[in-house]
Order: sequence, then structure tokens, then C-alpha cells
Amino acid sequence: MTTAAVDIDLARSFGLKDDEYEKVLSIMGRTPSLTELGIFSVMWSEHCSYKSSRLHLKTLPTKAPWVIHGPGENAGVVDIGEGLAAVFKMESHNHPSFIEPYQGAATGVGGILRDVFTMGARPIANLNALRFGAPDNADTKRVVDGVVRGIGGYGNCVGVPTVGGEVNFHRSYNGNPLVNAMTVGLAQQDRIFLSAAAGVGNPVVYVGSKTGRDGIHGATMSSAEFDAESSSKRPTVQVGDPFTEKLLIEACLELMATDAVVAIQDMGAAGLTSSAVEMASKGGIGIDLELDHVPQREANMQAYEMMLSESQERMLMVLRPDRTEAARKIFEKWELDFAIVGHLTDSGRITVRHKGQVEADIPLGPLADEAPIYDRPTEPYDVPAPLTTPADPVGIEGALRTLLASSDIASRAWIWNQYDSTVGGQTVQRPGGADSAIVRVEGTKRGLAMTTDCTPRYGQADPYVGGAQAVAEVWRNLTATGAKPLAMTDNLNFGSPENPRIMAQFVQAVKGIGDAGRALDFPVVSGNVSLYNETRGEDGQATAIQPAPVIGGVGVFEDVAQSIGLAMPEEGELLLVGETRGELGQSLWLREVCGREEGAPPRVDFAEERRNGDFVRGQIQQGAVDACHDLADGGLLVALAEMVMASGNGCKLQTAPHGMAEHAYWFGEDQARYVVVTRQADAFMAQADAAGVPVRRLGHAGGETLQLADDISLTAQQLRDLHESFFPHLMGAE
Amino acid sequence: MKVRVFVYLKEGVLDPQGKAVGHALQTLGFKGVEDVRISRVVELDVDAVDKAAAQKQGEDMARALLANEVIEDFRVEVCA
Amino acid sequence: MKVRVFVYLKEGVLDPQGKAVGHALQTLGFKGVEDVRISRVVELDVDAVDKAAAQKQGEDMARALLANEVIEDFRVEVCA
Amino acid sequence: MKTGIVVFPGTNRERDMVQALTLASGQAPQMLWHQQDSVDGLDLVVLPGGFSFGDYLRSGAMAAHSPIMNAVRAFAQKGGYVLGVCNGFQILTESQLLPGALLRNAGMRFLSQDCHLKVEGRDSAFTAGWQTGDVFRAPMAHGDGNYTAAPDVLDRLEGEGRVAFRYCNADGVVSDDDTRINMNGSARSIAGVLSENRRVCGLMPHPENLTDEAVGGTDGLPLFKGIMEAMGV
Ligand SMILES: Nc1ncnc2c1ncn2[C@@H]1O[C@H](COP(=O)(O)OP(=O)(O)O)[C@@H](O)[C@H]1O
Ligand SMILES: [Mg+2]
Repeated sequence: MTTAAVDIDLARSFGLKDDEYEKVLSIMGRTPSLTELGIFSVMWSEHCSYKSSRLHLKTLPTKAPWVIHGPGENAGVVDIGEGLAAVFKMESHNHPSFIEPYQGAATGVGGILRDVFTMGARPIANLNALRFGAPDNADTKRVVDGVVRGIGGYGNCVGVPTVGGEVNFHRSYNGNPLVNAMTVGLAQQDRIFLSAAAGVGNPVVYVGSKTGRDGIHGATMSSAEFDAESSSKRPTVQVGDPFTEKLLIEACLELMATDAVVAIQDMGAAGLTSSAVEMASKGGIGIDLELDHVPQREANMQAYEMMLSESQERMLMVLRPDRTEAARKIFEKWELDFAIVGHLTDSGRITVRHKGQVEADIPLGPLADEAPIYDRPTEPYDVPAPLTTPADPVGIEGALRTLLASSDIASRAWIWNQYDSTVGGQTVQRPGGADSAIVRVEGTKRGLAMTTDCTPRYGQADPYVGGAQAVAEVWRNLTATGAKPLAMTDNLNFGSPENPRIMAQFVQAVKGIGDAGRALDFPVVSGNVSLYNETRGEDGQATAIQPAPVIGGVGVFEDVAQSIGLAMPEEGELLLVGETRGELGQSLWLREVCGREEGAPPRVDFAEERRNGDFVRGQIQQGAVDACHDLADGGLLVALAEMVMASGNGCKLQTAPHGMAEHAYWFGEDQARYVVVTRQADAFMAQADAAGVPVRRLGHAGGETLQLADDISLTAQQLRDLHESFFPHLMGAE
Repeated sequence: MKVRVFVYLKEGVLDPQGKAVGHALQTLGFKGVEDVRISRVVELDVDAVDKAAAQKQGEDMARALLANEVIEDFRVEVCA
Repeated sequence: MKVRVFVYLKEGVLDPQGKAVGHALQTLGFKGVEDVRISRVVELDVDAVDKAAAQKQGEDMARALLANEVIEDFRVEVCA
Repeated sequence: MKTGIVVFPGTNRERDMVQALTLASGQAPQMLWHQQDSVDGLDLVVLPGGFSFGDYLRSGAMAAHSPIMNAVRAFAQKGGYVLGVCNGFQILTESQLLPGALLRNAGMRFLSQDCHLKVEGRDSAFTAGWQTGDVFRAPMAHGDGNYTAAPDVLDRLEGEGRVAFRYCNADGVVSDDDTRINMNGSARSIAGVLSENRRVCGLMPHPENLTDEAVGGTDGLPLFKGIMEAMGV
């Protein structure tokens, strides 16, 4: 391997463009060594450099008085009161999860956990946003099975509860599923750890698992589209070791309680290279690495391999020299490798030595600053016209039955029943109980609400709305539990940015996210971009995924006892908050009942969203609301059925208003709406009126059935039978 | 006919179980122990006319289900 | 010396994994498959003077940790 | 009264257990590291849930050989109270402080959902907080909870009243073959067992996760109240 001649062909095979290789030559003033070329190629990969997305990400709102650290660190940090902070981020592991679903998903969870505990936070919750191919696609069952087992296998073992997430199925993900994992951690505001290295002479310390030849070139690989050849280019699949991760969490947190750590960074994509380069360049300092000291799992590893290995469960730290031995003891107690692999210098360069040879010597400034940035061309996007309401082919009950059993609405219990959602002893709302998961902040009365959302079919039709609606839905899901929304993380999954139509999707979606975030005071504090999510068919044509700008949100409760869920209470009046126009464009009703994916997605009106949400939250915080559910996929009637199934308590509904098609009323996906159940309906209505918030009386909680008119009456059990059939059927009788 | 399918991790793939077991054995006082790898054997009866057919069935089953060829290799033995 | 410890469920102990795999194989169309048993193989290097010593070490390790004799039996093979 | 919670590498429900014991007794338990070789001075030792040593090889196998387990064994022989939940139960069977073993769940999937448990008899500290026949809800979270033992061992356990808890439905109906009720496939629907002297108890579900009204309910609290009462707290 070391004998491979470094030239433009090799550079191309490493994923560098010709002009990028030219730039490498001019920075180095000579032909780079193999190891140097490897370092440039991974640092300049889409995954590490954000070269196609950076210009656009810069436009996102990232500030608010409660934001402590926005994008740029391993995870975002937000003030949640009492000197505490929520630390969170989302990360994708899409391509690896198609190749080896179990390990791909498992190591995705491992990676995002490390991003959070690197900052000194104890991970307290995991969520995941999953997108699979069509249910009848040959690969789907294998991928669902492996991904779900992998997420559970890792999260359950490390003892972080998996409390929420979302799942979609669509044929555009047949060859390219999306696995986005989010971790939320808890830290003390005065004990947040960052990655900027400081202190010339300070030791650089490697901890965790040993290095093997895992996933070499994973970073460039995850930025390359799939094709027939990609199987031969497969890097060795990374195998996750959640047990070691658990030890690493405990050891790092124990160490961080001392004053030994100057800087710390997980080894994620591009392993030792990106962690060493990032720490040193953020600190404006140099770094010398001695690879002979790197703990190695395999024999005869080359410098190139060690620098690019993506072996899991490893961290790089800069320690205070006088605390190094105390630190070593902690890692020995936890039976983890601990090795001093280098030190900081004032050279401004990264120098890598192995077996007495200098294998790489690169100026850090240019490596970081001259990384390519592209303002990629876009092609105007035709947004479909609004849909005229189609005729109803099946009636209300038929459509409800179809929708409840459909892939995007069906109960996800089959999945979440494989995730430990209670470990930690703080889970107030488990999956299915509320619009957001709710976790108490240990040792306080406070709580955090958290959720992930995205509606790719909206973004496929209108990328701007796709971005904006994802933010609105997240904000609404937090609000519906009574939480104050604080901030979001994002995971932008798109096709190839080199395709101007896809690039336009990306730009518009980011614009939608930014506008929504500004309007709702809901800044972006961390995120991740995953591009090249495409499958090349036998005809050589690339098919991109439906764009998925996934948003993860976190909100706070001062007193978690004030939070509410969505389960239908035994009594109370049902009210619909927000205006109903009956928008069926891109709705699930249209797709599942009529087989059409058409029209404009529902309008997202930020002012309406904010006004309605702020009002509902205020009512919940006053204790006036017993249950609340936001309206999204499937519209009003699906939301009501979900409330009935959650508790087994029924409700009796008034007929649809005149002047609107009945099916548009029950199944339209108009935004900015909530169903609330209250025993103080008159006061609620009066206050809503004063606040300019439209509210409509829907009916009453009670009985054992969801009852629409005399002829439509379904028991909770009948609803559940429909709702719970999809996954067992998909996965086969077990 | 009895068929045994041995399924083991490919060379170079991390074996977290083997690592932990090796460590535990050393703690228990088995000092010279090294290089612990854990694999599995699936033993089953197949309905085959001869050894070659049984061997083929074993390989087909390994490819279809028993081994995950992305990270594992396998070997089939037919025992009489 | 290379030692292999085979650990398998005792006769009469239900093997949920074997059962599930047997079922899956049949669903995949492997019709004649029966009696699927899955066992674990721990392969390791021991520091032993001769085959007998290696065999003994293998057995000791099986009793000490590798097998749970309440439900499992084991067999040790020394390979060269 | 002094309680201790053993932490092995990979244990992950120790904080949940601290919370439950503190709520029930008003006293914070002591944390015990697996390499300690003594549990002197304690009245109750708890082995909490998790994935000790990753649950690699077999759940609980490596933990059963940790130095502290010799001390726990001696403690149990002297009549000390020992509670093992989930991974703790697996460790107790692997250490042969309790009979039987826990195999992979019959459905081969990790199970994380609420189950119902029936209290088979109240003549132990671990069951005294309920009435015989009471049914309570408890979360499960395990991959290897399928209890098995030789038929004669099972007969003996039943004969001696050493089955502490069985899986049942919300109405108390036990049905070994119904996978909605006996979800992990345990022999005779056994969810928890007692030692001969009734002072060692192991069970798979997690009563410690339902001990606080603010976090899901208090269905599991009687377990801890019962222990405290038996020990005169
Ligand atoms: N879409 C995005 N929006 C906002 N911030 C982003 C986005 N994508 C990435 N970031 C931020 O850029 C930084 C680098 O991200 P990334 O390379 O994914 O981190 P890591 O190296 O931990 O994998 C992080 O601070 C991340 O939060
Ligand atoms: Mg990071």
C-alpha cells in the first residue's frame, strides 16, 4: 500500500477533484506522501469540510440568549436553568446502514453519543429518525430489522434510554435508507469541554479502543453515491462495541470532574486525522503525533491506515501534564487503553511520525482554511399548484381504516418495544405517550421535551415548505406537551449537490429552516449534512431520495409535573385550535387513499404557528388542558384516533362544518393546529378569542368508542387492531 | 444428513466479545491466553441425497441466512 | 497452542435461537431442515507444553467461565 | 439499615436503583465496585440491571466471577438479603445463588414494554409489600429473560413456594403459551424466584422504574417498602 505512487489518479480514487489536487500540490510545494494525500482527501471530503453546504448553513439563525454554544462544537449547548445545560446533536449513518444495517445503525448511535459526552455531558436520551424503502421492496425488511436491532443493541447496552424518533417508508429510500440519530445530554454550564487545543508541550492522549483497519475512507465513501462498484470499494465495516462505549462514557465523565482536561475530541469520521487536525487548528497551534504509541489491534499497520482508520469508541484529549498520571489511573480502572501519542507544538503544522520516519508534515492553516468551498449552481424549482379538492372515493370510515394501517401512520410500537426507554429512571413520557418524549432532569423538578420530525413528501414538492414545516412541526410537538421550545439540531439528507436541481432543494430547504427558526425564536445549535443520498439504477440514472431536512428539537419545563400527554382522558371537552382550510395536497389521504402524490404541501404560516402555539402552551402551563395532540400526518381524525388508542377512552364528535368537503375537514393536513381536551372549555374559548386564536368545539371525551356520526363508531381495540398490524405483517410472523 | 456451518468474523473485524472474554479469562488466572475469537456453529439435519448435495445446501443456507457475509466468513462440514 | 471450546445447550433445554433459525430457514424454502442447534465456539491460543495440557486448560476455562453447566455442555478440541 | 448497590463495568440501572431505594427508605445506598472483596456491614445487597461486561458470552457470566461475588456469596450464606433485578437476576443464576438460567427471549427480540406480575406469596421480604395474588405493572427491558430450569427444579421451586412473581395479564390471568402475557417464553411464566431461605430474590422486570408518581407511577414501590419493613426500617 505504501508503495502506491502518489499522482493525480490516486488522488481521484481518493475522491479529490483535479483542482483540489492541484491545490494540495501548491500547499505542499511537493508531491504529498500517501499519508498526506489521505489526510487531505478526508479533510476535504464533503463529510468533513461541508464544501457544498457551508455557504448556506451560514445563513441559519444560531443565536438566542439561552444558547451557550451554537454550531462549531461537537454538539450544541443550551441553558435550561439552575446552572444546567442541554447538549445535543443529530448525526446520520445512512450509507453504512444499507451495507450492514445492524452495525451501521449501531455505530451511528455510538458516534452521536460521543459527540455529546465529549462536551462533558452525560447522555440522557437518544432519538432516531429513520427512512426506509417501500414496504414491498426486497431489501426493506432486512434493513428495518438490522437498523432497529442495531439501534437497540447499542443504546440498550450503554444504558441511554431511546425515547423517541420517527419512521417513514418511501420507494425513494429503497437503496438508500436514512438513519439519523440524536443524543441529548445534560451538563453543568460551568463544566463544558471544548475541542480547541492549548498549551505548547501538553501531551496528546489517546483513550478507548485499539485501532484496527476499520472503515478506512469511510468519510470519502459516505460522500460518494452508490453504484454497482461501491461494493468492491467497501471499507471494512466498523463493528460497534457498546460495552466499551459505556466504559468510555463513565471514564471520560470521571476524568472531566477533575481539572485534567484541556481539550477533548471524539474520533469520529476520519478518526485520528480529523480529531487531531480539528483540535490543533481550532487552537491555532501545532501537533506532533508518534504513531508507534497508538494502541493497535492489528499487526503491521501503516501510518496511512492509522490516520484514516474509523475504529469506534476512541477519543483524543489534551491533558495538563501534571494530571496525566491521575488520568491514566482512571482509564486503567475502567480497563481502557490510554496512551500518550504526541504533544502540542508551536509549529502550526501536523507532523506524523512512524517507525522513525516522518510520514506527514502539513501546515494546518491551509489544510483547514483552504479547504474547498463551492457555491454550486442551482436550477429553479417548479413548485406544484395547489390541489383542487378531489372527490372522496371511499368515505370517512374507509379512509380512516386505510390511513391507520398505512406505513407512515401505523403504530411504531414494534420498533420502540425493542428500545429500552426507561433506563435512567427519569422517563416521564415514553414513545407514544405525548407529541414529544419527556425526560426529567435528575435531581430537579425540571424536564426536557425532545422530538425529531420531517415530512419528506412536502419537501419533494416544495423544498422551502419542507424545511419550514419540519421546524414548525418540531416546535409544535414541543409546545403540545407544555414545554418551552429552546433550540434545534438538524440533519440535512439530500441527493447529489452536483445536480443543480438537488442543490436547489438544499438551498430552499435551508432557507425554510432559517426563516422558521427566526420566526419562532428557535435557533439551530448543531447539525449535520448528508449528501449524495442517491441510488444509481441499472440504466445508469441516479435517483435521489425525497429530501429529508430532519429537525430535532429540545424544549424545557420548569416543573415537569406540568407536562401533559396526548392520551384521551375519561372526560372533558375537545377543542380544535387553529384554522382548518382542508388542505389535501401531498397529504397521506391523497397518497394512501387515492394513490396520488400531487399538489402543493400545506401552507406554513409562521405568525399563525407562533400565535396558536404560544396560546396553547400558556393554557397548558396554567393547568387548563388535560391532553393535547398536534395535527400532522393524516389530519384531524387520525389525531383523534391516536388519542383514543393511547388510553382506550373514547370520544363523541360533532359533524364536520358546512362549506367544506367532509374528507378535507377530517384528513386535511393544515398546519398550526392542535386538539386539546379541557374541562374549562368556556374560559379557554374566551381567552382564545381575546388572543385572536381560532378555536372550534369538536365534541366530548367519554365512552369507549371513537364516534363520528351514528353510523361510524370504532372501539379503541378496533382502531388498535388496524394500527398495530403493519409492522408484524411487514416483518413476517415471528 | 448432519451439516455443520461454522460462522466466524472475517480477519480484521473487531470481535468485542472475544476481547471481553479474553480479558476475563486472564483475570481468572488463565495467564497465557491470547487471541480469543468467538464464533458460532449451526448444526442441522438436511434432507439430501448425498454428501455433495448436503454441502451445497449448507453453503446456500449460510449465504442466505446463517452468515452475514459483510463481516463474516463461513465453512461447511458434512458429518456422515 | 490453539484450543477450541464448543459450548452447546444440553439435550432437553429448549434452544430459542435454533428454533428461530430453523423457522427462518424453512420460510426461505429450505424444506427438509430439522433439528437446528446453535452453539458457540471459543477459539483461543493457550500457552501449554503439550496437547494434554492444552486440553486440560480448555476444560478448566470451560468450567470456570465459558460454559454454564446448568444448561450447557462443552467439548474441547486442541488443534495442533 | 445499610444497603449497597454493586456496580460492574457495564451496569446501567444503578442510578434507577439508588432512586428507588432512597425513596423507599429515606437513605441513600452505598455504591460497591465489582473489585471490592467485602460487603461487610450491609443489610441488603442489590445487583442492578444493565449489561455487565457487555453481556458478552452470556448475560451475567463474567460478572458472576467478579471478586465481589465471593463476598456476596458469603453474605448470602450468612442470611444476608440480596436482590437481583434483570442483569442482577442473571448474575445470581450464573453464580448459582439462585437456580435455573435465563435464555434468549423466545421471540429473539429485546423486549421493552410494561408487563404485569402476579405476587405468588407474601412470605418473603421481597413480596411482603403486597397481598398474595396482587397484580402489578412493571417495565421489562431485556433480551435474555426466558427463565428455564430442569423440570424437577421447577417442581421444587413451586412446591416450596419459591416462585416470587409470575407474568400475567392486567386481570391476573397467567398463560404460559400466550406470548402477549408470557412475553419472553419463561418456563411456567416465572418472572422471579427466591432462594431456599427466601432472602435472595431475582426477577427480570424493573419495579425500581415505577417508584415515583412523577415518573410513570408507583406500582413497584411495595417491593422496596416490603424489604425495608422486613428489615425493620
Ligand atoms: N446542517 C447544519 N446546521 C448547523 N450546524 C451544522 C450543520 N451541519 C453541521 N453543523 C455543525 O458543524 C460542526 C461539524 O459537524 P460534524 O462534522 O458533523 O461534527 P462531527 O465532526 O462531530 O461529526 C458541528 O458543530 C455541527 O453542529
Ligand atoms: Mg464530533
